[in-house]
Amino acid sequence: MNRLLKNREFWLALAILAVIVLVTFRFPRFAQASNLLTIFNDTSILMMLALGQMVVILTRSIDLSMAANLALTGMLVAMVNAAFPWLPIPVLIAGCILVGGFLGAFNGVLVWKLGIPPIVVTLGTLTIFRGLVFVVSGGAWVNADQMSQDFIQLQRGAFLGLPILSWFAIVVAGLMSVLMTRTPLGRAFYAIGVNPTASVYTGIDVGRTKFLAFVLSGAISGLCGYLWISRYVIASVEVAGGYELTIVAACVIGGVSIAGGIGTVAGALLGAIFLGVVNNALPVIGVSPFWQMAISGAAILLAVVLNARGEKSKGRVILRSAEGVA
Amino acid sequence: MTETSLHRRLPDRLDNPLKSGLLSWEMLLVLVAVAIFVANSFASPYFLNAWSLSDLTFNFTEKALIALAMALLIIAGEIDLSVASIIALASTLMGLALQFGADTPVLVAIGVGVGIACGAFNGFLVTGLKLPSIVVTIGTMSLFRGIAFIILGDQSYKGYPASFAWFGQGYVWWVISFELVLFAIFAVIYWVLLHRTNFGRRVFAIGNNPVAAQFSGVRVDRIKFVLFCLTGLMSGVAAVLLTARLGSTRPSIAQGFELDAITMVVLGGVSILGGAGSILGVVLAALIIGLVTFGLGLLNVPGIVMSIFTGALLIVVIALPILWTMMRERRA
Amino acid sequence: MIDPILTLTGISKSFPGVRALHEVSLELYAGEVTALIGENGAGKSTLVKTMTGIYQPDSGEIRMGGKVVTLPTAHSASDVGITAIHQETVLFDELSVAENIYLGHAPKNRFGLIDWKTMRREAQATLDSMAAGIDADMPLKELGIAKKHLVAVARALSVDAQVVIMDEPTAALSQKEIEELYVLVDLLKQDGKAILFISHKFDEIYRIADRYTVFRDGEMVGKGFIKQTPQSEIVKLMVGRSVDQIFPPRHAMVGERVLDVSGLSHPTEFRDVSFSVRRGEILGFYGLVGAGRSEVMQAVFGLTRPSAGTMTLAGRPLSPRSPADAVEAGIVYVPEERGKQGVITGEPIVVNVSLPSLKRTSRSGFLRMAEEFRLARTFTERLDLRASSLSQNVSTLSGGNQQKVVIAKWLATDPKVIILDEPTKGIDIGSKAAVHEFMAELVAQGLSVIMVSSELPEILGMSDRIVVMREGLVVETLDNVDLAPETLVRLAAGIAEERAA
Amino acid sequence: QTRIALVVKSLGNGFFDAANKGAQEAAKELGDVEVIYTGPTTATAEAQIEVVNSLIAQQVDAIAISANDPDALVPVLKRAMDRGIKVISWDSGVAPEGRMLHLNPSDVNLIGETIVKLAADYLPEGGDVAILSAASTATNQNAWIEAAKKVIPEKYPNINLVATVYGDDDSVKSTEEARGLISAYPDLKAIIAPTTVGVVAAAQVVTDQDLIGKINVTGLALPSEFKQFIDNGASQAVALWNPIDLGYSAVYLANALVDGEEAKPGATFSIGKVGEVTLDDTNSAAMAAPFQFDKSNIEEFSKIY
Ligand SMILES: Nc1ncnc2c1ncn2[C@@H]1O[C@H](COP(=O)(O)OP(=O)(O)OP(=O)(O)O)[C@@H](O)[C@H]1O
Ligand SMILES: Nc1ncnc2c1ncn2[C@@H]1O[C@H](COP(=O)(O)OP(=O)(O)OP(=O)(O)O)[C@@H](O)[C@H]1O
Ligand SMILES: [Mg+2]
Ligand SMILES: [Mg+2]
Repeated sequence: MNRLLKNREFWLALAILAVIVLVTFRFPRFAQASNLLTIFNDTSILMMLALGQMVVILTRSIDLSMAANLALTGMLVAMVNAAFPWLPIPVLIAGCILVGGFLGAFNGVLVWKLGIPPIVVTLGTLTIFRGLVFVVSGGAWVNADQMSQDFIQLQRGAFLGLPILSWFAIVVAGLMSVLMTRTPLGRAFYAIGVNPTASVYTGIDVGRTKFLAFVLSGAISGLCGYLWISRYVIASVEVAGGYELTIVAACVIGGVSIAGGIGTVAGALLGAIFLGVVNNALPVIGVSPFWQMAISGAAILLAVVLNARGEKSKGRVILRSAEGVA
Repeated sequence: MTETSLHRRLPDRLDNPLKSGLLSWEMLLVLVAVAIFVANSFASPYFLNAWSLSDLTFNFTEKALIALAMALLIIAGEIDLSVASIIALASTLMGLALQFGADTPVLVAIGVGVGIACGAFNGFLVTGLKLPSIVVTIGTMSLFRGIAFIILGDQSYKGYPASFAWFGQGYVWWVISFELVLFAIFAVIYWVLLHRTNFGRRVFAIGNNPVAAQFSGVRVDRIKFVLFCLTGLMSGVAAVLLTARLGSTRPSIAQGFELDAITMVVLGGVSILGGAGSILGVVLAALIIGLVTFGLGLLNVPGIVMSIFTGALLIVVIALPILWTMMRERRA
Repeated sequence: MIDPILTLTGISKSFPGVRALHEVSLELYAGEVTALIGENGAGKSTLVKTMTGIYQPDSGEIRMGGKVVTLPTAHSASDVGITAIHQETVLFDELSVAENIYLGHAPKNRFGLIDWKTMRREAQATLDSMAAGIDADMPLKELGIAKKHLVAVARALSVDAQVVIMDEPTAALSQKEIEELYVLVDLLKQDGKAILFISHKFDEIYRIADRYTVFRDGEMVGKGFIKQTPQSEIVKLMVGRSVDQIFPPRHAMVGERVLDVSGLSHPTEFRDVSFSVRRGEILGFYGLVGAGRSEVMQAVFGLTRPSAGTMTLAGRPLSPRSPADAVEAGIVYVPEERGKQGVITGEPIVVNVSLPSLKRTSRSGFLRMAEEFRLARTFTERLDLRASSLSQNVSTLSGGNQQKVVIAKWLATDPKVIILDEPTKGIDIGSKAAVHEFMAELVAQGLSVIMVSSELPEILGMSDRIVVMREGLVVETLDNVDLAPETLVRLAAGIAEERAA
Repeated sequence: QTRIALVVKSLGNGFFDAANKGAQEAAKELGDVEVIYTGPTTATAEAQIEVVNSLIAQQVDAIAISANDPDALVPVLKRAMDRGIKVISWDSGVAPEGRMLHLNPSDVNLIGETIVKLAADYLPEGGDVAILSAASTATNQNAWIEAAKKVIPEKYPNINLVATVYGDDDSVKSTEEARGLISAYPDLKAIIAPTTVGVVAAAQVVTDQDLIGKINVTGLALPSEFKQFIDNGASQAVALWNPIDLGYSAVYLANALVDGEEAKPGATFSIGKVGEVTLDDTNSAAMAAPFQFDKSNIEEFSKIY
């Protein structure tokens, strides 16, 4: 019980529940399973992106280029689909993951081999990737009528009552949680965030692990590139503009510490869902859409303050009587 | 110590400051700027024209004003992503005051005052509650602009008095705009502040090693707080200029300015890890970005293509010295 | 004679500006404990790191069971069967105890995934076998320093290794825990493991070691069987000169009380700490590493806010809210971690020295470089700083010279009380003497000095009075007249108390 | 040679690409006219100002702009006029002091009425409708919505306008807003989206949520982008003017000003194949009524624009 109360994810889940209950008072239809599933589906892409970002942040880095990576792979896959509509979608998805992973590897190499701070690297590649969207497309949009039906419909199909898009999120979340809790690589992401020096002593290659984190976030961005384009059925330079900070915000709300080493798959998912619920709940209870931005800003600040309270290191423990209660 | 010990005299410095100045980062930026200037003159017949050059400055002065204060903040090891949102809020509140009949001095006071208040809010969250600045300002970035949206919704404020519009559109002399003059003045002020005062010295110390700075009796939190206020102040000034230049206020004003300002700072040679950088570098970087954008604009190349160039410049410029030392070490 | 399991030959390792190891050799034998002995900075830990894949030697050869091995990473070392308890705690606060023990070599299930259940069970078994009294499920950050050290020991034991290296494993342990560690070492010996044991405590070495190897200034200067060698001989090998360190004579007149501290407490670090310092006095603070001396000093310096207690400086109440307040009041602190807390690396000497005195060197807030250079020169030359110019970057100075920069910085502020935390840690013998001489000069000028030190000779040689701390509490305050070193050691380690109980 | 800059809200938008087609056609007809097709990549006023600044420096002869903000561009366009550049706005206008004349794609009131009519025609019993607009700052959309609100009580009293939301001409935001409308107003019968980006997003949402037949999406849409939603029944009918003609006319008008014709209330300009327009007392002119697309003709027009 005590453990539970200390658990960030628990409190976040409670906060989300509170929002849902409050909204349901005003508007009973909100809590209907179908509506909640819709919110889940709407938030799927953000959830996956937040998971990718979480891994990077865990390693004391940040990836500001995720949205631009998404836009670039999205534009590429849309153009490929428009040009070769007969290419099977699984091939396209694999291509997206590869291209996204490659773009992430570019970030990762600069961080690993040259030791450039991740924020500078990804600030640079953010503008480069976005510029490339314009260059490869010549500035033209790819519209719904240019995309094949398979391309658009895949994520809209249902399986066991859930849209395929939701399944993508569920599978990615499942794989990520296995990766993060059950594999040496996943634990290495945590270890280098908690204590990079000690990680060297346990045989972890810090640079290489960071590199892999960027590859992972890139690959997820690439996958989301396809999902985003086929969801909103338009590929343009502006796709997901400014979304990089929303992704970081989801992580922050989900209790991922920007200083590295702290954060869980469940937390990142809940952070994304929180943003999804807030964005979805406001129009429903008749709050003017103009309030959305301020409310999510306040939510971020609140989350940061609360998480910091939980994280505050109490220093070293020297007095024996103080041991264990810190 | 004892009378017997013979002291060697320690010289102030060994190398000639002039020589190291010539090999500096700023010198490199000057060369880049000159090269772009020359290239532009050849590429477009319209470039070498007093009015063209004057118009050019409007494209970057507001961002560069923010970059000046942001440079100090980043040197001290913090960052502020909310600057563009501060502009939106300050502009909105100026517009609101205008509806109640405020005149130009009041409008300016409100713009600048709101800027400082927003900066102080950021500063309090970072230094008072010990929160990381990057996440704090991601939050206030939504909050400040969000408040502007709540106030203004889908409306806009316009009808600013002509005396106010002068700040963003007026010329002090011939082609020299007020914005440019103001930027020059602030650049000098910030140069003095950073490179010639105790305050600036402490900012560098904090950025280099915040722990050791605190252990040396530097009031780290107080200085960081002041830096956030200064960044807010400059955002407020930028809000006045931009509002005056646009002659109207929308909550979506100045979207994306924060990353442009940070890019200028980093390109100007300020270390994102803190502790190093110069105002001259930031001014030159602003100029370079302005020149490149405008030069490509004259050729009707879309601005986004130029962003590839800036992004690459950002990485290359930081990677080069690292590669250089790596190669030297390998040879050794 | 049996062959050694592990042989090192001709190992050299240099860091920029420091030759840490030069052509050293070492042999470890199965079922035997070899003690590695040497002064601070002799290169012991560096050798450990080259044996565990953390540093790559510049030259030399490592043989394991006769075969030459290369150890590019920490993994490869544990793969060939070498494991170590490192001197610094290299653990992960945010992770659980079990994971700290198994990170990097966690048990896996048949799908190749980490098997948490087995991991927890085995971690708990290891901890219980050491009678550590630690729950493997706890987050590490909730443990105190002694227990953390036990986790580090458990981590080393969790690797199935032929060679176990222990780099000052007892430094932070209480006597009871130390006894348990001895039992463990015996068990390992019986298992046929080769053990390398590094310690500065001779009683310990004579108790458990079979062989010894002595390092001095990065070179192997002697080895043999411990039972056949008297302590004095080993010490002579260690320091390369006669044992008695020369401390400067003291001419200071001890005067009135300058700083009074009473009942100072902190929720987790220390409780009810009281002491006072007089004019012209050196007050020594002795204790084992982790006794909380630094924390007390940092509270006096305004870095942390105590939860209770009062302080008075020269009769006036003192409650600094920040180091800046303390400096203004006349208390300065030379921290233990020079690189992190003392000097601002990346800035030149002059900037470091003038930083707390900017108010005096500037005119209405504007810098005057000439004044800064004058100030810096005055004080650095007094300390006989070795540097090429005042614009030299402090990061390029040696440890001892960095220490001088820190002290110069503070002397320039004209303080009343100067606190020195481990002032000679990691400093070569020559500089050490200089620092000691300088301390004597400071008190002669009427300053009060508080010196935190873990080195017995230093404490005994320099202090007028000595405060002994253990586990966040003051155990005793003694006048330094005819004190036996054993008394201090017992007090610090809590042996006397346990006997009485 | 006369150089006329056709400045659009953002590059890449199919509507503006079509307008450019018309503009180039006009340039060819007029001879000795060069059309510079340009615009920012983000649809913001600040970015558009930078574009206008560089056009001023290039000393183009005329600027024809579809503005992202009616007020924010005024100062810079004034400066352009001070430097002797002829400035007209088209599609999305700027305030009168920032341009010499404005070319409305159609009469504002007519558009307002048309978008309501498109919904009402398929709602004989009446019901709840909502509007999904572009950015809250978009001049033309705001004017149309005003006009629509005026016409509802007069001519369509049983239509109940429940909400107006803004999708910022961003497909994500538009999608989210459309979803919000659907869940907030369970009895919603129609979504009116007077923007080519919003209408596609809304139709996609209706398709995705299996609401075809329950909610009718209508508004202003580019036939080529929208054809599939007429085909699948998410929409019964949409309307739009001809963007090609719009670009064509803008170039003709700009050229006329460069040739010395004066823009004043009552002045008449002839625009090649399109015919002629007359300025009203705010110096605005309107082109033809919006053209309606439904199952019967969408196939044919989707091949043109
Ligand atoms: N990473 C490093 N970079 C530079 N110098 C180093 C580094 N590590 C150790 N040294 C230097 O190498 C020398 C040997 O240090 P080492 O830590 O091996 O000593 P030690 O014998 O373990 O001392 P102690 O008893 O204090 O633990 C010292 O002079 C130290 O300053
Ligand atoms: N709980 C802990 N976890 C990890 N490391 C610790 C802990 N407590 C102490 N240490 C380490 O032990 C060393 C000494 O601790 P501390 O400064 O508290 O003790 P002290 O009594 O002041 O000893 P000294 O100043 O002689 O080293 C420090 O380097 C610190 O990093
Ligand atoms: Mg050591
Ligand atoms: Mg200490």
